[in-house]
Amino acid sequence: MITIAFYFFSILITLLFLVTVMSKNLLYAMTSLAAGMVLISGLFFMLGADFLGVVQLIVYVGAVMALYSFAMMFFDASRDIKERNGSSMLVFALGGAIALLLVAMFSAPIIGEGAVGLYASAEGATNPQAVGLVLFTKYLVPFEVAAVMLLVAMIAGIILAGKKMDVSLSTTEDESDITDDTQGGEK
Amino acid sequence: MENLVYIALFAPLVGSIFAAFYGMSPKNIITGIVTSALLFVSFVASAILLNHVMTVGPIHVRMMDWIMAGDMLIPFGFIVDQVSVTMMTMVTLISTIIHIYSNGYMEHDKGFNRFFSYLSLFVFSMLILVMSDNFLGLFIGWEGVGVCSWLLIGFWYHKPDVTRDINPSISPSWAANEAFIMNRIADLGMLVGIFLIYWNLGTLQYDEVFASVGPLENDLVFWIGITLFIGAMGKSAQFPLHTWLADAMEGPTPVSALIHAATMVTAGVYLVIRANPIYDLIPDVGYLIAVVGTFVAIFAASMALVNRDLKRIIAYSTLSQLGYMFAAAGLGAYWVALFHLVAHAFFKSLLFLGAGNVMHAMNDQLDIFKMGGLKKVMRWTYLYMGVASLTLAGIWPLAGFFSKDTILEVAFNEHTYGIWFILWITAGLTAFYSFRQVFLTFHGTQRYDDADAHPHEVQKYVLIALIPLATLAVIFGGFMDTFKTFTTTLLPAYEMSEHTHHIAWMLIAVTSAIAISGIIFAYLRYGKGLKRNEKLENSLPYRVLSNQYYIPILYDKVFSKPYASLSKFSWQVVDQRIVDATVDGIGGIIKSTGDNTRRMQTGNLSDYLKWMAAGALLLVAIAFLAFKLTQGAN
Amino acid sequence: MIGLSHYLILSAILFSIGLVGVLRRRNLLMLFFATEIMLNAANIAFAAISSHYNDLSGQMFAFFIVAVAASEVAVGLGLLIVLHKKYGTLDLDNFTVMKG
Amino acid sequence: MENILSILVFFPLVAGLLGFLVDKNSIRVYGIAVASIEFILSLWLWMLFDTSNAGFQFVEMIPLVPDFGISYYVAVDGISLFIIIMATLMTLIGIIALNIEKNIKNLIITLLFLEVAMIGVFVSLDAIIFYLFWEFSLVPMLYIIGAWGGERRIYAAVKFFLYTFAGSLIMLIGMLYVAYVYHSVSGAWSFAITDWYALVLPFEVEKYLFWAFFIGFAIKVPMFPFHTWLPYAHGQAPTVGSVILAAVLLKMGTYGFVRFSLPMFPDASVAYIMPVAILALIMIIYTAMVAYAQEDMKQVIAYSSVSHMGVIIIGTFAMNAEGITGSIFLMLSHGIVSGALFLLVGSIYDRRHTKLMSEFGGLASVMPKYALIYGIMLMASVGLPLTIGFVGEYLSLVGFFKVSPTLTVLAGTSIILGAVYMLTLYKRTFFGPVTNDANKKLMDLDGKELTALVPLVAIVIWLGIYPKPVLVPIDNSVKALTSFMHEKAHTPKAKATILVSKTTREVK
Amino acid sequence: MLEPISVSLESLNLITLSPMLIAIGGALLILIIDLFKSDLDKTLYVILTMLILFVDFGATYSLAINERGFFDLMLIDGIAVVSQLIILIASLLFVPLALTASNKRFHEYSYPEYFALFLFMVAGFQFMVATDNLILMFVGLETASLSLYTLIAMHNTRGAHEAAIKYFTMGALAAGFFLMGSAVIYATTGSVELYEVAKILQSQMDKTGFMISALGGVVLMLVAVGFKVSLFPFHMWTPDVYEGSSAPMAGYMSIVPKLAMVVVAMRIFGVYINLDIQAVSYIIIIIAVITMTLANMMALVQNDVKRMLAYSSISHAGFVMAALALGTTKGNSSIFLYYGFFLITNLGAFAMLWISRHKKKSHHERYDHPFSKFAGMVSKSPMAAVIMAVFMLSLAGVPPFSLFWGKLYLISSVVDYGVATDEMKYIVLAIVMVLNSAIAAYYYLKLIVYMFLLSPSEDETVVYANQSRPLNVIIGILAVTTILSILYVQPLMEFVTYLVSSSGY
Repeated sequence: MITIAFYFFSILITLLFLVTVMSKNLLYAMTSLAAGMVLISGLFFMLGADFLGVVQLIVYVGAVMALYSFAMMFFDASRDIKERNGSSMLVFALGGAIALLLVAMFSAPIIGEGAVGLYASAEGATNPQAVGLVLFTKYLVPFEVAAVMLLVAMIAGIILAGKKMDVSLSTTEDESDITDDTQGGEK
Repeated sequence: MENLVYIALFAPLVGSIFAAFYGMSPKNIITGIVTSALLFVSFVASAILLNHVMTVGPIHVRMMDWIMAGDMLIPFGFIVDQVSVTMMTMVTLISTIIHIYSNGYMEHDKGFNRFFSYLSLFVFSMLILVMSDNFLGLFIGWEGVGVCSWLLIGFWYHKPDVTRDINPSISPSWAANEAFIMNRIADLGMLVGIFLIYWNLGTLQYDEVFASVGPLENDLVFWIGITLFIGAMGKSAQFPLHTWLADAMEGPTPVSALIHAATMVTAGVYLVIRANPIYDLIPDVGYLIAVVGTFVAIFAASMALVNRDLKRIIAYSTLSQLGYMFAAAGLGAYWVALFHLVAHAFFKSLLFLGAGNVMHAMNDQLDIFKMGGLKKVMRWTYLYMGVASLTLAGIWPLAGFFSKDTILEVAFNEHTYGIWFILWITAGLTAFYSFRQVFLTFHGTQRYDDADAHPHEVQKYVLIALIPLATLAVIFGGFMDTFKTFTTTLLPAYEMSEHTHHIAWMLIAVTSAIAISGIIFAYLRYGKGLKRNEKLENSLPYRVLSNQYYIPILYDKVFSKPYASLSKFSWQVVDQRIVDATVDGIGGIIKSTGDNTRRMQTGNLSDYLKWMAAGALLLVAIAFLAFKLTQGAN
Repeated sequence: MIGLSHYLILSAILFSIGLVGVLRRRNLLMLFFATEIMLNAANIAFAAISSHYNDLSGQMFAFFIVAVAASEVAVGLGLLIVLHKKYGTLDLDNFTVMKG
Repeated sequence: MENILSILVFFPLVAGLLGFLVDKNSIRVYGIAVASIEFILSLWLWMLFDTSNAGFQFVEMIPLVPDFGISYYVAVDGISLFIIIMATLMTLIGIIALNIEKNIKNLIITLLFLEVAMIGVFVSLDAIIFYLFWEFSLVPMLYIIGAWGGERRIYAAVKFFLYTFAGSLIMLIGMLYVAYVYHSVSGAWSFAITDWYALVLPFEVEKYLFWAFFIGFAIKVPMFPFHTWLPYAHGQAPTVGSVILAAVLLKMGTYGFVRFSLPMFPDASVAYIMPVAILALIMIIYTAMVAYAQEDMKQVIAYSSVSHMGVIIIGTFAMNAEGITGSIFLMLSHGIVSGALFLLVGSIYDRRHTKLMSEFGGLASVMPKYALIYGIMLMASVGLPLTIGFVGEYLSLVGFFKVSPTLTVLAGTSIILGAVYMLTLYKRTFFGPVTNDANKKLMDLDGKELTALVPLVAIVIWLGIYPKPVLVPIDNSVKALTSFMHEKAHTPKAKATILVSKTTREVK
Repeated sequence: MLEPISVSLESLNLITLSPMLIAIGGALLILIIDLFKSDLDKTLYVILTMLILFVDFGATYSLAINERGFFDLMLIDGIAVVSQLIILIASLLFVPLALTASNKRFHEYSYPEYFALFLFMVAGFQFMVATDNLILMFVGLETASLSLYTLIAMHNTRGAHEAAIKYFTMGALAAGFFLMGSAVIYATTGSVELYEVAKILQSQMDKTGFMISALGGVVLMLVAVGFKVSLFPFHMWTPDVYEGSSAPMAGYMSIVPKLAMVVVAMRIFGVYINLDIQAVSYIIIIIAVITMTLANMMALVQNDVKRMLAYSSISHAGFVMAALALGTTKGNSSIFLYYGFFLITNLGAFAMLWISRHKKKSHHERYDHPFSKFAGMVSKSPMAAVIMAVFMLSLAGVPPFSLFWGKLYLISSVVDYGVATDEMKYIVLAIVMVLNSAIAAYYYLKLIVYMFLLSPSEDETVVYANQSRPLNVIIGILAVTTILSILYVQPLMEFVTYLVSSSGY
C-alpha cells in the first residue's frame, strides 16, 4: 500500500515538476508546480511529518502560490513565454550528470550506523506536539531569526515593489553634482 | 739610495701630471721642456743607480701595501738589480732623447702638451714594469704601458677610418684599439700564470717565487711558463698576436721609436729574462719560445722585404729582432737576449727617429717608392739611418754585430741548427730590407713631387739629441764583456762550449758574409734608383708578403666579423627573441589566458548558472581525483 | 518496501529536475519556480531522513526551508517587479550589460 | 652613537616626509643637503667602525612581532659598511648631477625614500626587515623609471618591478621555510639571520633553500637568463635612476648571496658552484657580446653591468677569502664606475637627446674634459691596474681560480671582451672626425657635472692605488665568514672547497 | 498530555545572543523611528547605526569564549568572536561611507530601511558565524543574503538591478546545494550539529560508504561555500555584482559575507580535515589554486578599477581557502589576520573609488571607474593618488603595508605545514601562491601606472566628486592603519591566535 502510494506520488510529482520546468506556458508551469507541492505534502504525511505536511500546504500552496499568481497578473503572463533555449543539450547533460551523481551517492550505504536521533519525538506525542516541543526549545532561535528573515523579506518586498524605487536618485543629477562639474575644483 | 729609486720612478709621473694640467690648453713649450728635464733627472738617477748596483749591489725598496685579501699580500715594492737597472737606464736614456726629439717633431701639433703627458706617463709605466718586485706589480706596468700605447697610437684620434686598401692600419684609433685588445688577450694568459703562481706558491714576490719554484711539480711549472710566455707574446707582438705592431705605426713616430721599438715591445723579453729561474726548469718551453722567436724573426723579415711603408718596414724589423731576442732567451742565453735588447733599443730608436725626420721632411709621406735622393737635403739623417741600418744588418764593429752574432752562436752552440740556419737566413734578409729602404729613401733620383713636399733637415737640437744614440749604436758592442759580467751576477752565465768557441770565427764569417751580400744585393737592386718590376709585384708570393700573409684580413674574417655578427645574433635573436621573448611570452600567455577566460564571463545569468552546475561536476571530478590520490597514498 | 533510499533518490531526481529548470529557463519567473523545486527536493530528503532516524532535526530543517523559500519568493518577486517596471521584461538575456 | 644605524636609515625617511613642505624651487638644495648629511653620517659610521672587529657592530634589536620572531635588527660589518657608504655617496652624486626640471620635488623625495630602502637592505639582519626594505626599494625605483624615463618607460618600469617582485617572493618562501625549521629546532620563532646561521641543515633541505634564495637574488643581480629587465630599466630610466640602479640596487642581489646563501647554505653553495658559475660565465661572455652589438651607448653600459656582475658572482662563489673579498670590492668599484659612466652618458644625452653612438664621433676634440673622465672610467671599467676596477676583478678571478682554473680562464675573457666593447664604444663616440654638425658646438662638462664626477674620479684612482682602508675591513669580515662556513659545512666537498685564511690584518 | 518542559534561564546563557539582539533591536528601532517621523536626515540613521554597531561590538568583545548557549545552539568560540569583531569593524567603517558630499546623492541612503536592513544583515552574519548548527547557519545566511540582495538593488541603477538579480538567482541555486549538502551530512550522521557530526564521522572512519558521503557532502557544501566566498567557477556573480553595486557595498561584500562563509566553511570542512581526510584538503586546495590563478589572469585584462578589484578579491579568496585547507591553528589564525588586513586595505581602495564616483558615467559608457579616469592623478590631487597607491601596494603585498603581513603569515602557515608534514606539495602550493601575488602585482601596478606615470587626460571633470569630510576621515584612518600596520601586527596576531587556538581550530 505504502509502496504504491510512494510510487504514485513520486511519479506524479516528477511529471508535474517536469511540466513546470519544460512548459512554455507560465500558467501551466505554475499550476503544475502547485500541484506537485500538494503532492509532496502527501509524501510528508506518509513519512509521519504531519505538521510539515500542513505547513507545506499552507505556506507553499497557500502563500507562495498566491504571491506568484499576483505577480503573474502583474507581469501579464497569459501568453506563452518566448525563451531562447539554445544549449538544451548541455543543460540536460549537466542536469543528468548531477542527477546520476546524486542518485549514485544516495544509493550507496551512506547511513551512519552509530547515528541516533538526538531529538526523537517525545513518547506519546503527536507529530505537531513533538515538533512544537523542539521548535520552541532547541530551535527557538532559528525560529526567531526566521521571523526576522520574513520581516526582512517584507521590507524588501515593500521597498522593491513599491514606489520608492521608481525614481533613482543614484542617476539623477543633483545640484551639488552640477556645481562640482562646473567648478572643476576639489572640495 | 732609496730616494733615488723613487726619483727615478716618479720623476716621469710628475712630468706627466704637470703636462696633463696643460692638456686641454694650446701648445705650451714649457711642458716639453719640463717633461724632458724630469726624464733627464730620472736618467741621471738611473745611471747613479746603475753605478750603485755595479759597485754595491741591488736595492730593494717597499713603498706600501697595495692589495691584501685572504692570504694574499701585494705590496708596491721595487727592486733595482742588474736586470732592472739595465732596463731603467736604457729606458730613461732613450726616453730622454725621444722627449727632446719630440719637442721638435711635435712642434706644430695641437696636442703638444697632451703628447708629453702621455709620453711621460708611458715612461713611468715602463719603469714600474721593470722595477717592480713582484708579478702583479709587473702587471701594473704591463697594463699601464698598454694604455699609454693605446693613447699614443691613437694620438691622432681625429683621423677617420679608411679601408684597408688605402691604409692597412685603417685609422689611428682603430690601430690603438687593436693593439689594446690583442694585448689584453695575452694579458689574460699572463694573469692565469699569476694565478697559478699564487695558488701554488702562495706569493707573487720574485725572490720568494724563484726560491720556491724548484720543488714544484713539473706540469705546473710548465703551465706557469707557458702562460707567462703567452703574456710576453702579446706585449712583444709574437706570432700570432703580431699584427698590432705594424698597425701601431699610426702613432707619431717618436712613439714608434720609444714604445714600439725600444721599450714596451721588449717587455715580453724582459719578462722571460726576469722569470729565468722558471724557464730554466722547463727547457721544453724554452725551446718552444726559441722556435716561436725564430719563426717570427724570418716571418717578419719576409714581410719587410716587400713593404713600401717606411715605418712598417722598421716595425717588421723590430718584430724580427724581437724574434732573435726570444730565440736567445728561449735557448737559455738570457744575458745575450738582454744585450741584444739593449743594443736593439739604441739602433732601432735611432732608425725610427731618422724615419721620423724623413717623414717630417716628406710631409708625412711614408711610401718609399715615392721618395729617393733625399741624401742631398738630409745629410745628417742619412748618416744616422745608415749607421742604424748597418748596425741592424750586423756589420762589424757596430753594436748589432756583437749582439746578433752571439745569438747565432748560441743557436749553434745548442745544436739547434735549424734555428741557427733560419736566423742566419734572416740576417741576410735583414740586411737586404734595411738597405733597400735606405737606398730607396736617400739614393737614386727624386721621385716625389715638389708641390707636396719641401724636404729639409730638422732642427739642430734634434739632430744633436740623436748623437748619443748613434754613438751607442756604434760603440755599444764594445761593452759586451762588461755587460756580461754585470748581468750574469743575476742571470745565469751562458758559456759557449769549447767546440763553438773554436768555430766561432767561422760563424762570424758566414754571418757577416750573408749580411754583406744582402746589402750588396740591395745596392744592386735599388742603389741607382727604383726599377719597378710589375711582374714580380703581381706574383703571388709578392702579394702574399705585401699583404702580410693576408693575416689581418684573415683575422678580420675569422674573428672580428664573426664576432660582430655573433654579437648581433646574440643580441637580436638570443637576447631579444628568445630570452626576453620568453619572459614577455609568459606575460603574454598569462594575459591571453586572462582574455580568454574572461570570455566565460558572458554577462548572461543563465551561463553563470550553468557554470555553477558544471563547477559542481568539476568538483566531483576533483574529489574523485583527490580520493584516488589519497587512496594511493595510503 | 519503501526505504530511505527511495525517498532520497526521488529527492535527487527532483533536485535535478529543478536544476535543469534553473539552467534552462530564461524567464526569471519560471526560473524561480525551478528553484522552488530544488528546495522542495531538499525538503523531501530531510523529511525522509528525519523519519528514518526518528529525529526531528530534519523536520525542523525542512520547516525552516519552507520559511526561507517564502522569504525568497517575496524578495525575488520584489526584484522582478522592479525589473519589469523599469525594463518591461523578465528575460534574463536582456540583463547582460555587465560582462567580461 | 650606538644607534647610528637607525639614524642612517630613518633620517632620509624623515627628511623625505618633511620634504613635502619644502618649496619646489628650493628642493634641489634641500635634497643635496639631506644627502650630504646622510653621506657624512655614513662616513662617521666608518670612523666609529672598529675595523679590526670582524663581527657585527652597532647592533640594535627591537622586537616588532615577537610571536613571529620579527624584530628590528640592524648591524653592520665590514661587508656591508662600504656598500652603505657607496649608497649614500651615489645618492648624493645622483642628486647633485640631477638635470631634471619636471616634478623635481617628487623626484627628490622619491630618491630620499629610495635611500632609506637601500640602506635598510644593507643594515638589516632580520630576514623580514631585509625583505621589507628589499621590496620597498622597488616602489621608488618604479616611480623614478616610470615617471622620468624615456619613451618605453612604463614597460621598463613595470617589467623591472614585476620581475624582481616575483623573484623575491620565491625567496620569501625560502625565508619562511628556514624560519619554520628554526622554529621546529629551537621552539621559538626567529627571523634573525644570525640565529639562522647557527642552523645546520641537511643537504637535502639546503639545496632547495639555496635555489629559492638564488632565484630572488639572481633576478636582482641580474643573472642570465633573468637579466632582460635590466637593459630596459637602464635604457629608459633617467640618469639618476640608472646611476642608483647600477650602483646600488644590483648590489643587493650579490650582497644577498654573501649575507644569506653562503653562510646559511655552505654545502649547497659549494655543491652548486658549477651551475652558478656557468650561469655567471654566460653572463660574462654572452652579455659582453650583446654589449658589443649595441647601438645605444647606455645599453652598452647596461649590458656591461651584467657582464661585470658575472665576475662578482664568480668571486662570491670562489669560497675563499680572496674571491669573496674581491667580489665585494668589485661591487663597490662597479657601483662607482658604472654610476659614473651612466652620469656621463646622461650628460651627453642632456645635450643631444640621443644616446645612439652613430650620432656621435669625434667628441674627444669637442669635449676634452668629458672625454678624459669618460676615458678614466672606461679604463676602470675594463679593469686597468691602479684603478678601482682592477682590484676587485683580479681578486675575484684569483679566488675562483682555486675552484676551477678552466672556468676562470673563460671568465677572464671578460678583460678582453670588456675591452672590446668599451673601446669600440669609445672609438665610435669620441674618435674620428666630428661628422655630425650637431656635435660641433657641444658644451664641455659644466660645473655641476664636474662636481659630481670629479669625486668619483678621485675615488677610482685612490682606491685603485690604496685600497687598503677598504679592503682590510672587508677582508676581516670575509675571513670570519669563510671560517664560519668551513666550520658549519658538513659535506666533505664543502669542507675541502671552503678555504680558511691564516693571516689577519689591521688597518694601522 | 506532555510534561511541560522547564528550562532554567541560566542554562540558556542568553548573553550569547546579546550581540545579535542588539543589532536586531537597533534595526527595529530605526524602523520605528521612521514610522513616527519619516523625513529625518540620513545622518541621523548613519550615526544611529554606528552607535548600535558600536554597542554590538562591545557586546561581542565582552563575550566569554568557548561558551554555548540556548540549548547548545549558539556557539561562542574564538573564531565566532574574532569573525564577529571583524564583521563589526567592517560595518562600522562601511556605514559612514554613506555620508557623501551632499545630502541626497545616492538612492539607498535616502531610506531608513536601508540601515535597518543593514543591521538585520549584520545580525544574520553574526548568527551564521556563532553557531555550529547547520540550520541556524542556513537561516542566518539567508537572512543576511536576502538583506544584502535588497541593499544592492536599492542602489537603483541599471547595474544594481542586474547585479541584484544575478546575485539573487545564483544565491538561490547555491542555497539548493547547501541544503542538499546538509541533507547528505544529515543522512550520514543523523545530526545537523557539527560537533555531533564530527563524533559520528570519527566512529565511521573505516566504513566504505563513508568516503563517498564525506566527499559528496563536501562537494555540495563547497558549491555553496564557493558561491559565497567566490571560488571558481562559482565566482561569476562577483565582478558583475561588484560593478553594479555602489563601491562601498562592493568593498563590504568583498569582506564580510566572505568572512562569514569562510567561518562556516572552517567549521564544516574543519570537521573533515581534522579527521585527516586528505581528499577534502586537496579538493579545497585545487579549487583555491584554480581560483586565485584564473581570477588573477582575468583581473589582468580589466579596464575598470572596480571590476579589477572584484577579480582581485576573488583571487584573495583563493588564498584564504588554501590556508583553510591546512586545518592548522596557524592557518586558521592567518585567515582572520588576513581578513583583518584585507579589510583595511580593500575597504580603503573601494572608499577611494567611492569618493571618485560620479552619477554620470563621464569617462566610459559602461564603467564608473575606468582606469583612464585616474590618469595623471598625481598632478591633480597628489595626496589622493598617494593614498590610493598605498592601498594598491598593500593589496599587492608590498611591505610594509598591511596586507603584506597577512600574506606573510598566511604563506608562512602553508610553508610550515609543508615542512612539518614533509610534503613538497604544500611548498609548491606556496610557490603558486607567491607567483600569483606577482601576477596580481601587475594589475595593481596598472592603476599606479595610470595615476603616477601617465599624463592626465584632457577631461577636466573633477575626479573626487564625492569627497566629504567624513569620507576623508575614514580614508585617512584606513590609510594610516595600512601604512603603520607594523605597529599593531603583534597585538593583533597575539589576539587572533589566542582566540583561534583556544577553541581548538
